[in-house]
Amino acid sequence: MIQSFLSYLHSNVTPGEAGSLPWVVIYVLLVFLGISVGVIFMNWFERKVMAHMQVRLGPMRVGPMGLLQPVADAIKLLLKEDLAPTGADKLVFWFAPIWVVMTAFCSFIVVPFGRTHAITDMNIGVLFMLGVSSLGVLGVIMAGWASNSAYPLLGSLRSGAQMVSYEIAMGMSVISAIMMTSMATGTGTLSMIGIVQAQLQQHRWFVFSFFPLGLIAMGVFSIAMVAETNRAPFDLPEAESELVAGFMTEYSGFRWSLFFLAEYTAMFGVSSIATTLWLGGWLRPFPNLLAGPNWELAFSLVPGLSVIVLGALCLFRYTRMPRIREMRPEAVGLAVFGAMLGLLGLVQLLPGVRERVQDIFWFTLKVFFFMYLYVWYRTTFPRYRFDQLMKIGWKVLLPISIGVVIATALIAVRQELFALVWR
Amino acid sequence: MVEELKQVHGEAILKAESYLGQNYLVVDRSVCHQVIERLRNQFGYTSLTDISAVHYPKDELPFEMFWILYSMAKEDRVRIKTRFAEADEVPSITDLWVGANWLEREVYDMFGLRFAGHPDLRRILMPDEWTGHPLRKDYGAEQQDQAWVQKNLGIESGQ
Amino acid sequence: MKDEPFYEPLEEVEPGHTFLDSTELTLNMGPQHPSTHGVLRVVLKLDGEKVNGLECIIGYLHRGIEKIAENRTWVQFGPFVDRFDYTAAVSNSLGYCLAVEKLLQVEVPKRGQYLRVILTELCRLASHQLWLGTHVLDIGAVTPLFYAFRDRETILNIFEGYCGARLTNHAFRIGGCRWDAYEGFSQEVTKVCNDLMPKIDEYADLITGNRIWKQRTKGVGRISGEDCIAYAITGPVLRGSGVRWDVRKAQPYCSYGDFEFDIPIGAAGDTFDRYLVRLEEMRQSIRIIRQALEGLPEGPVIARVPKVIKPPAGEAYCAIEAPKGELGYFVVSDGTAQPYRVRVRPPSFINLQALEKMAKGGLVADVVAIIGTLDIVLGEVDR
Amino acid sequence: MKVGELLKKIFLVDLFKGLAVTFRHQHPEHVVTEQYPLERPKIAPRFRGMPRLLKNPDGSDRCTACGACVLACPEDLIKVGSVRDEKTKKKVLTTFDFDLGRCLFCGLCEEACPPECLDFTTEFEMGLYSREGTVLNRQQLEDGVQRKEFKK
Repeated sequence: MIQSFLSYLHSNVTPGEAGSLPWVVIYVLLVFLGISVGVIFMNWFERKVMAHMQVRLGPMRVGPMGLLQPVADAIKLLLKEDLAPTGADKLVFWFAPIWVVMTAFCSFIVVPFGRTHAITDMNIGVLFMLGVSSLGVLGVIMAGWASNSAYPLLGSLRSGAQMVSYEIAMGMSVISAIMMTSMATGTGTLSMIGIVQAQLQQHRWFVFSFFPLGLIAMGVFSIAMVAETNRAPFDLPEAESELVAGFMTEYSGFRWSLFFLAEYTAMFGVSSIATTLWLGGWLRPFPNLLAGPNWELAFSLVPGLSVIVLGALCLFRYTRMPRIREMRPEAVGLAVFGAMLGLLGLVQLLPGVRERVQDIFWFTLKVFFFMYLYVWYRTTFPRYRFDQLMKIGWKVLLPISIGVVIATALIAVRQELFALVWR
Repeated sequence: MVEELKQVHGEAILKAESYLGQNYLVVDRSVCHQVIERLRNQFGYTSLTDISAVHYPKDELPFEMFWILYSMAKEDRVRIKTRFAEADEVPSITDLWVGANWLEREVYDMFGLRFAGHPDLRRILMPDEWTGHPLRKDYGAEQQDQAWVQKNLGIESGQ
Repeated sequence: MKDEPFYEPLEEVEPGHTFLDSTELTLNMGPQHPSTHGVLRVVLKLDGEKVNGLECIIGYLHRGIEKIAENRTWVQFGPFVDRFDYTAAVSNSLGYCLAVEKLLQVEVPKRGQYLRVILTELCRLASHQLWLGTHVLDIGAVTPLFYAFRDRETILNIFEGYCGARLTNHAFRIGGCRWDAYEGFSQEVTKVCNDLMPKIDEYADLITGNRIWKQRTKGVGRISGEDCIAYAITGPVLRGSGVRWDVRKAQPYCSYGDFEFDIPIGAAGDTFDRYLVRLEEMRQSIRIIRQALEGLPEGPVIARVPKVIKPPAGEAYCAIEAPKGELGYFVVSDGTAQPYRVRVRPPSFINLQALEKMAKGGLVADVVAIIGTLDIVLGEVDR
Repeated sequence: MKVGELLKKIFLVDLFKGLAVTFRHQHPEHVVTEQYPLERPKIAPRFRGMPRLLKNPDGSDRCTACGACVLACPEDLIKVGSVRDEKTKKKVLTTFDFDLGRCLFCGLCEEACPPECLDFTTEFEMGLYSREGTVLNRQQLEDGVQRKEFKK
């Protein structure tokens, strides 16, 4: 039992493939925890970035640099009264947020954080992810319907129409990426891990293949995914200036926070699809060009070192803080936080750990690039109107993505085509 | 202009004067709508500025309505005033300016003057069931519809 | 407080009955709603997202200020007028003072007039910035609000320095200005004007060119010039529809005739045009302020008025161009120290009437955009 | 449509322009937040804040209990109590109540005060937990408020 448990450590596959149930459970818990921490961090990150773009400071008071603000908010939300409207369908009302969270987390079953860091590797991974993440709309519609109120209903109707329409453009752009996987080997794959490995074999990320086709496909996907997750400028289902809070209007306290969790998890989910498909997933920069043991070592040190630098920054800020009584908890908190980061960084420099961690580091970095885009869009753009949103989905993104699919296919089979023509 | 109006309406134009450089016409209630219409259509006073009333409780006809019209071509304002008793109905000018709608509703709300031919004469600022018309001189500054407040707000008094 | 709840008992809701039984959805927007700019309540009749009809229900902020006027002296009513349009308190104050000065037949000294012009134009800038921020926020862009408020703050600082309050200033007194400019006033105003010009271009960079903004505003809430006049609309909304009319030009008050400025007009009369008109008005305001600062004469700022103001019996109407439109005061005096009647012509109140016409047939999102573009302040609508 | 405009539209130039503006503003030097109460705003000397009754430098009452402020106040919230001194035949101030809860901070009372004794200070922190405390008596008005200092 223990033998088989430990033997997984030496294997080179995901726990799902290895069939090791205890490790699957551990991975599930780790992913759940990691995503939850990620959501909390993302909350802080979004508020901070938005604040600075809006010439404000953002959260500053709870914890060092306001880092604990989301935690404080979460506690507040848990303690808040849980209200349900009088005419609500109680069962559905209760179930809707759980459903949304469930589907959002389910999609992470196949997300590869590294070569071995996925719960399992499915041969239909991308399909599974798209399918599961689109189930979330069901929860939104349930929430809107069960609230028995006008704003949530309108919000959920919008959400239903919007998510269904953008799914198609999304799927089309995914197809073009999948076609690219068959370039070198001749056989395509839908497995998330397979897609990243295909990028490794072809010596380029799919964004850059068939330039600019890959870029366009990623552009279409990255627009559609914003709409898919109901974020600005496509945040019509929860447009606060029109529908108050859309489908979440009647929710409060813990259930509201579940929606919040689900929204950010879904954002992570679609961003990981985009990262995997076009930005080379867990691959470090230039895995083929800068190969060799020295480069290998240098790149594997980056995650640990960057965490240490972060910790050092915190300690530096601590030394710059004024020594007064009111600021002491904050200062001590910052120092402890910095020390913890430094320790974490040191741990990541250990030989056994650093090879395993670096995949996750690169993956997370790429995902946060998309997260930053999300925040950036949100601060900059006004909101689309419903009919315009539909127009963009059906009349702009869909034709472009279909065009990209056709163009990719034509280029992929160009030799055969030429042969056909010249014969 | 005044001569022309006097020719048409005769005695109904009671006064046509200017005070502090501002022209005003005092007309009889019976002709105020015609006068306003004539000013609008013949003399170019195409814009409506304001409608309101003043309450003189001691006078025989206690309510004085006034309309302020403006001519963009002449860059000139004119005020038409007329006196009413409470029971009298004022002709509505919503057929000339759609925008008179709310202004007349406000006069109805504040003074209780009824407008003949107004499409939708309801209270506008005060609650629909409120009793009393606040801008009348006999309505106290701290007076309120106690029954309404108790019924709808669930408090003893709004003060 | 009574023990039982004052709302309808719950049993009256039939079990299984929902509002969905009807084909038309009645949506109650407000009085508590993020984008009705206060306590406006709009009842929308919706067919899906389409607005089939709507009705404004106002009066939630009714404080009876016109009634209060009849129970105060002329001087004491001064601070109350700030509470009409609290985003442009200086303009309100100016209108009231001009009306009473007309009754008193008092001429304000030139320096006082110029100071008034500077402050009212600053107030127009502040009001337009508030409008810009909230209007853009209604349409979904969060950031311009903060930029607009950051710049508005500098103007409020000038108000604070000049008259000691930031929002409800009570800046002017009957007869002129209470205070002369403080030390460093003209430098600060010049600095604000110089800083503001590039900021307005920055708003334009962020918003004007943006395709989403254009799609959301072009052709939305269209109203023709004739309709505007029929609805008695004034101010930037009227000018957005192509009618070149501004009280400052038509009937110059407070020595506005001394300054050179243009009246921007729109062509299509839609939300986008009104946006451009207001942006241009901000530039013109800066132009006026610069001229007024240059030509600021020396001398007293307040005319000699008696301590207890008793205007001779009579009545006068005085209108100014407030940021929202024509703000008029009709004052009736019976010769005592108390006003007999003070009637305000509130531009927001009258402009709001057109909401029904402009929003009918549009979508829910357009209603929000149109409420924003009408630039209403509920303090003025409800009084 | 001109080619240039079309290209601009295809390459989303307008959107990138907006993105550039928000990106630029991220620099910390643009931050305008004022970290109250660690940082206190600059208050103009003319600011109309907490009212105060000034005394003469020698500690005697400057207020002559004339009641000009009572007459000037639009909200009628000032109550002045006085007794007539037997010897000098002058009014002497006994009580002075100022209801902050209804105050408009219009400054009319300050302007009306003949001995310039009523003064609006630059103190703006007047928040209270109950309505009872809004009525200031003479002692409070003469003492002014003691401010709690915070440092950054």
